[in-house]
Amino acid sequence: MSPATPGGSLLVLALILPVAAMLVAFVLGGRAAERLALAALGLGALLAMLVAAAVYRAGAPLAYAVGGWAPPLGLALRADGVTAAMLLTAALVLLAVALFGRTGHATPPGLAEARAPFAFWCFLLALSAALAAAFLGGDLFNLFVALEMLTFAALALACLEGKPSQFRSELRYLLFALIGSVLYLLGTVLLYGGYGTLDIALLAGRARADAPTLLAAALMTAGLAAKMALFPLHLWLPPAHAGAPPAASAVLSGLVVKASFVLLLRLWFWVMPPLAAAAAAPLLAALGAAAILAGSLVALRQARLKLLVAYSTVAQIGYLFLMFPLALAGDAEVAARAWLGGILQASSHAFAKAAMFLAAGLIAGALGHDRIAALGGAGRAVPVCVVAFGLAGLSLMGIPPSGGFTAKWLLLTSAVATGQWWWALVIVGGGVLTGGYVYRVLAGSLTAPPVTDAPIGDAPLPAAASRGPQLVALALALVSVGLGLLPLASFGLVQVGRLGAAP
Amino acid sequence: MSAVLAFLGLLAVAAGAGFFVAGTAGVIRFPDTPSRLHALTKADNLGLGLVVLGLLPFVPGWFFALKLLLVWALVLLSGATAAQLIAERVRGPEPPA
Amino acid sequence: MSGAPIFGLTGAALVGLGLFGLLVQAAVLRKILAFNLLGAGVFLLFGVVAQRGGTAGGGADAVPQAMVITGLVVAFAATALAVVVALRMHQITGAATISESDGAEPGGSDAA
Amino acid sequence: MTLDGVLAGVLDGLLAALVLAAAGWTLAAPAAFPATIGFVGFGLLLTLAWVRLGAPDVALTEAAIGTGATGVILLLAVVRLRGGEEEVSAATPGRALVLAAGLLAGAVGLALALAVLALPDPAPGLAAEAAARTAPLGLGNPVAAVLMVFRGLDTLLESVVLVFTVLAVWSMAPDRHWGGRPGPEFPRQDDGPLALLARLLPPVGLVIGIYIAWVGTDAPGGKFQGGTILAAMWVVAWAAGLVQAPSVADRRVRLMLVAGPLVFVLVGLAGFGIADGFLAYPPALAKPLILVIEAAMTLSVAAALALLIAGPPEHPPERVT
Amino acid sequence: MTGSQYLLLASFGAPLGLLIACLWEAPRRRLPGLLWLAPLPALAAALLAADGPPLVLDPARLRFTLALDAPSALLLGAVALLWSAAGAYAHGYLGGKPGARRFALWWLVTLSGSLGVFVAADLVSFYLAFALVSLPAFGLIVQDGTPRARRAGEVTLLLAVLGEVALLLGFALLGDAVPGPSLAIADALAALPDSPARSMVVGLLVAGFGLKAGLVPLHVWLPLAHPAAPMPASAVLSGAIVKAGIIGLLRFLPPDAADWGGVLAGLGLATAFWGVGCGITQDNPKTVLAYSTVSQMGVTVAALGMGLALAVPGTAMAVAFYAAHHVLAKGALFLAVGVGAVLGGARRRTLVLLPALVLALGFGGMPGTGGALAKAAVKPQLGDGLPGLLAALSAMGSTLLMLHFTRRLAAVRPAAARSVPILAPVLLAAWLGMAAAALLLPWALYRPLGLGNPWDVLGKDLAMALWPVLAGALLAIALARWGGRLPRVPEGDLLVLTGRAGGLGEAIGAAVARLEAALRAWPVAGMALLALILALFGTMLAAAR
Repeated sequence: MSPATPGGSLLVLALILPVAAMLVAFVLGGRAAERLALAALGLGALLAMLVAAAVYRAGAPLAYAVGGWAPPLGLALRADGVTAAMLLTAALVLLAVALFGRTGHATPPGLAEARAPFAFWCFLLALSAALAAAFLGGDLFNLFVALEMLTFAALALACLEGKPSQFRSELRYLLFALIGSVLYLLGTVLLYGGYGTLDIALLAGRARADAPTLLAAALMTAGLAAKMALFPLHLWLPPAHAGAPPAASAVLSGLVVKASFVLLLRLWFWVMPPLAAAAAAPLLAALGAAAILAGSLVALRQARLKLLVAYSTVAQIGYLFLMFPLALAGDAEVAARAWLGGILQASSHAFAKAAMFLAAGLIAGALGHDRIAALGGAGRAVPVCVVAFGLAGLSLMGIPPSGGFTAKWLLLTSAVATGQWWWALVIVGGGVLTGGYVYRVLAGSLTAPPVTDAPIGDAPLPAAASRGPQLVALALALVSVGLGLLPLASFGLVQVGRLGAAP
Repeated sequence: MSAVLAFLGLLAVAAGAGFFVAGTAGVIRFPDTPSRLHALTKADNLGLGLVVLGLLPFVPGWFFALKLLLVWALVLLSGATAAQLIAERVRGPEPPA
Repeated sequence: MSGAPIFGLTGAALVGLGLFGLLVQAAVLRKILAFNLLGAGVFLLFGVVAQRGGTAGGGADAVPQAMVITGLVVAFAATALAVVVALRMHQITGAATISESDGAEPGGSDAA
Repeated sequence: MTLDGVLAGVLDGLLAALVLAAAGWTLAAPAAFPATIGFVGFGLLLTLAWVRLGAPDVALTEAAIGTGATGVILLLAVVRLRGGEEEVSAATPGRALVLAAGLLAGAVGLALALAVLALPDPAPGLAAEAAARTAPLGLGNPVAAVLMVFRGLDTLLESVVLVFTVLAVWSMAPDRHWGGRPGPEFPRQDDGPLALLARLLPPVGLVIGIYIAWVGTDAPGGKFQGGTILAAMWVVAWAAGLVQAPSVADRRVRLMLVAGPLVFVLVGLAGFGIADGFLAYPPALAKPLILVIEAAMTLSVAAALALLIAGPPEHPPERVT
Repeated sequence: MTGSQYLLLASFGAPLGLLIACLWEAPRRRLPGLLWLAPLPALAAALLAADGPPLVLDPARLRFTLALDAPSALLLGAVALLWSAAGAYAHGYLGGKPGARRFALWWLVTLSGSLGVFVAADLVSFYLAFALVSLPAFGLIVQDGTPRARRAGEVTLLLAVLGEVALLLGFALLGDAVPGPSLAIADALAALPDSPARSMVVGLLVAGFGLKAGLVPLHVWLPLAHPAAPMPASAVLSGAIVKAGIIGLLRFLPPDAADWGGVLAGLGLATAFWGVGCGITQDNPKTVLAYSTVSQMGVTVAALGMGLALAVPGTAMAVAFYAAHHVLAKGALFLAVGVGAVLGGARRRTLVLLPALVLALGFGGMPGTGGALAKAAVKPQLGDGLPGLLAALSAMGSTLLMLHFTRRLAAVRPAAARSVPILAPVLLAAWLGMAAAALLLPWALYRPLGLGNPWDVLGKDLAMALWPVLAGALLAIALARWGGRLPRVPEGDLLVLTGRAGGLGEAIGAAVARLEAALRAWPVAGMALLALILALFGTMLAAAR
């Protein structure tokens, strides 16, 4: 592996820009922090596009040895197809959430600096830095530090409003995520003990199928699954994401979960011995299937809108895990298709879920509550939100022409091609159940407002009715649907740097 | 560094260890907290002093010896303060003189 | 310089104890204590790997030791954060555990 | 096995047994306070274990941060989190669950032990390469070289984590407290043992802390260990009421917090110009640059640890009188 | 791109164009009025672009292909005509009502899907069109907002989604069977015979399209949705939207599917008799018509099945002709019910009841009517032997059912103060226009479509054509006298059984929720994590041995 490819310095900028911005914003404080955050996130989106273009043009992963020290001694930043796609997704969602947050999290006129707004912008930058570090990192221990940073930023963002019930939920999230991180760290120590290096590129292909390596893989997989709230380990996600402020829960559900997913891909497709990976993949996929079915069923029965959307996250994460047995099934062409399906599901879910949470937040803001049974009148109060929620729902259900559909179609066809038709049934069953709870919300919000509390219906509603945030939610939903319109060939970016991909 | 110094050092360390054992026995056997504090602060600090004294001949340089003595001094200071605070907490503040 | 495997076993035992404590201890602070035990166990394993990797004369392998120092600081930050959240939870709701046994509606919120 | 080999084995075995005993006590202790005291004891024993493993830097860090700072935070919390015994006993899982959890945790521990034993004994590490590359940089301590040079990005990210953890702790306070002083207010004690300690110890502690931070590049020590000692000195003075915590909105405190990582980033970016890349040091200037960064980092670590120990602001800001 | 290809694009593009135009205020205000214009390009495409060269958009990547062969053109023409007439009717019928504009939006989306289904020639665009024709129909059904309409809409949506799911799985298998990247239906059909999952694919497709066409077990949504929907929507639902299932079967069943032909024939005939059996017990004329649609679709599918089983050439055109006649006649009859509900006295008898009677008898195969020609067209398929007899019996049943409908239509009391006091002339024009089309168009198209000479059908064995009609009339008289004693069948007949299934679903949901809540307890989740570690480690270790 060449220590540094030409585009390498782009990677450093993509990582250091949010870090430096966060430090300076912390010192400046108040409104300067907000302006700096918007500028940094805008620039970050630009940098993400440049990185994606560079990777696509180069057709090979970009690498950069930090400090001039090539691995194994030094650390390397790497950007292959997956990194470029997820970096771009994260940058766009963060920018959208920042624009959404301008109304909800602006420093009130009277004060030089208020707690929640100032903290929101600093933590958004910290989250952006942590995501960049998690996607670009090439060393497993460096990724551990990035994961911890991500967990702390997510926790701080979720606790922003200080609601009494939120501290308990967030403490459960922190402790469970910390167990996950420590298990991940346990895996890294066994790998270092066995191979003397933690660099992913150097570890690729060298893994022996002996006890320490396999235990390391099991520990790291379980740790990352805990941080991704895979079905039996999902106890922390619904309360934490439902109770967080809308902007925070959009980022939590959309992006924070995906960082652990990228690490899982690094582990399973680069580091682990292929034979062991193929053997254990069905177990992961079975849990994913359980997540899809149980998550959707419980979401169908939720009484509150935000909890419903949170359980939808638990369900949609299951799809990401269906990808493992399909992509490890040996046949190169089917593996490439399943790989693209998984990444596209991750990306389109990020956009769709962010749009859904923003819309849910605005609907709850407009109606004063988020009980699904009494959502009447939402359609008239915040019409654009309901449309955004519907579009995002379509993408999650996998109705053409949405990004979700293309992802599920790819997973479906590769499941059929490899003869593992049961995953196909789960995908389709999940789609129907998702349709169930999306319909529940749409039908509820399109009904006429209850006659009793008349003021809700047409009273001029404060922040929620303003067009800005609603249009942001709509834009995110449109991007998620738009991903479906992109023809398949243009997704070649995702295949770059995949082991076993055609060189 | 002659064998005599080494032997004396060894003797001092052994004595120090003995005082530590006495201190620990005191903590276990004594009935109430203040008397246990005595056991701890008196016996253990003296024990540590003897151990430090015993190690001095084996020390590579005078700067290292200075650091050892500094360790002893700091333990003395913190031990005394802690004992006072705990005693104050257990017995209540000093009755007015 | 192969040190006795005793510290490796100690590290593994600490991990087991830490996990057990995290699962079973109900009080929040006891859980944070158990988490620190778990972390100490993992870092001890780093130390064992460092010692084993050491060259004959040159002492232990510096890279895992540096990782442990970084890990300790991150673990401290995590403990500080967990303690503050636990204190705030206790001050507001008087709760001393994070179990959901009281059937409280998980997380659901009223107005945003 | 030579005589002192046997003795070393016995000592290690004894130490390991003590460490596990302390850990067991921390879990089995009847109440939270004794458990925390047991944890502090466990930490000190662990420091000895690190010395036996030939890692003095880590022993220092474990003593300073792993045991000292963590112990202080937990003790402060235990004192303020009294009560809730019945809730705790209600939430404690039944005998069957405890047994099952024990079995599972034991199984994972056993698997881990087997895996550790199965690791290749002369582990293929980077010891030789790290040691060889440290000398030309002008550094004596390979651990410092790894922390500052080879894996500089780790240390940078970690210091950034410390900074925004402080902000995260501050943001847990209610809105009206923003601008107030972090942590509880300790009454000013002019006489009594704590006042004596608070006046006598800090000067000595400052010298020792700076010395340890300074010596870090050549001998065991470094910014984290030195920074923690400085923070401890401030905590002693603060606990005795001699000093007050600075307001949350105070620009100087934020500059102190951010100094370390910001200097690190700036020197790193300068690396593009004067050296061959980000976080690279020109061979001639390596040592001085590293010392500059170490100094700034020590300052930041000290401020961060002290403020983390203090916690979120607990009173609204006093009206400017 | 030749003229005909433009027409193909315009056929389903026009409604979408109008939909986009509604973003601006001006067209939106006049929307209900423009509904009848939207299907006209499709009508032109049917007339001019039949058998034109297929249109392939973006051949490199998307391969979005449109094509129109003769049978599809015929159906497209008939469906477009019905949509246009129903659109005009809807303008008159809805007028200033509050939900008019929202109804028009749903109408346009469903229209684009309904037309697109006939021109789409690759898997993805066909799936997209099929989704557009089945899901937005929900909007049309729940237009009145009554609980009965909402329940009908929900049942329809649920079954439509299940249909979509079956089709998605079928298309996935089809897509997988095709060696190259091409997604065209033709290639898929070519690759089907040798694909391992051939029977599963055909089964899924039959289930998906059968549900839309209303074959027996899956027909329950039809009698529920049509009466609940407003009048123009019922006309379109029964006439045009159901035909999406027929064109799907026509286009996707491989010519060599002889084994499936028998199954389809059996299903079709069973559906035919089931439709008649349930229809005669209904009171609401719209429900009777709905069951008549179920029955007629049964006959159509039976004809297709027999055509496949006996490998009769020209089956597609014959079945298309039969279906086209049904589109026109059934659509007209629904409009008749609408007009009948408003018109009163003598004018009602002459302008509504008489033409309705003629159309009704047409379904029975009364010589001289369009229906007779339709039955003659499918005679080679259902010609002789047992299927021939059964077909004749079903004709008798249809006559009985339609006479029952006519009696129920006559019995409808035009409420005095109806919401539409004066009969908008456009309603009458639409109804009469469709009635005329249903009678005359079959005569006009019979020869050009190569089905033979219409006149000699009239001349041939009158007896064979007449006895089903007469027998049906006798039965109708008997039904009129003793009808009261028949058991009252609830509208969705089999749906009652699913009531208990709902309970089962609820129980499963509750059980899963309890399990999930148990898993959220901290110790249990922690142990699940440790168990996952051990399980992963165990599986990988076993694999490594």
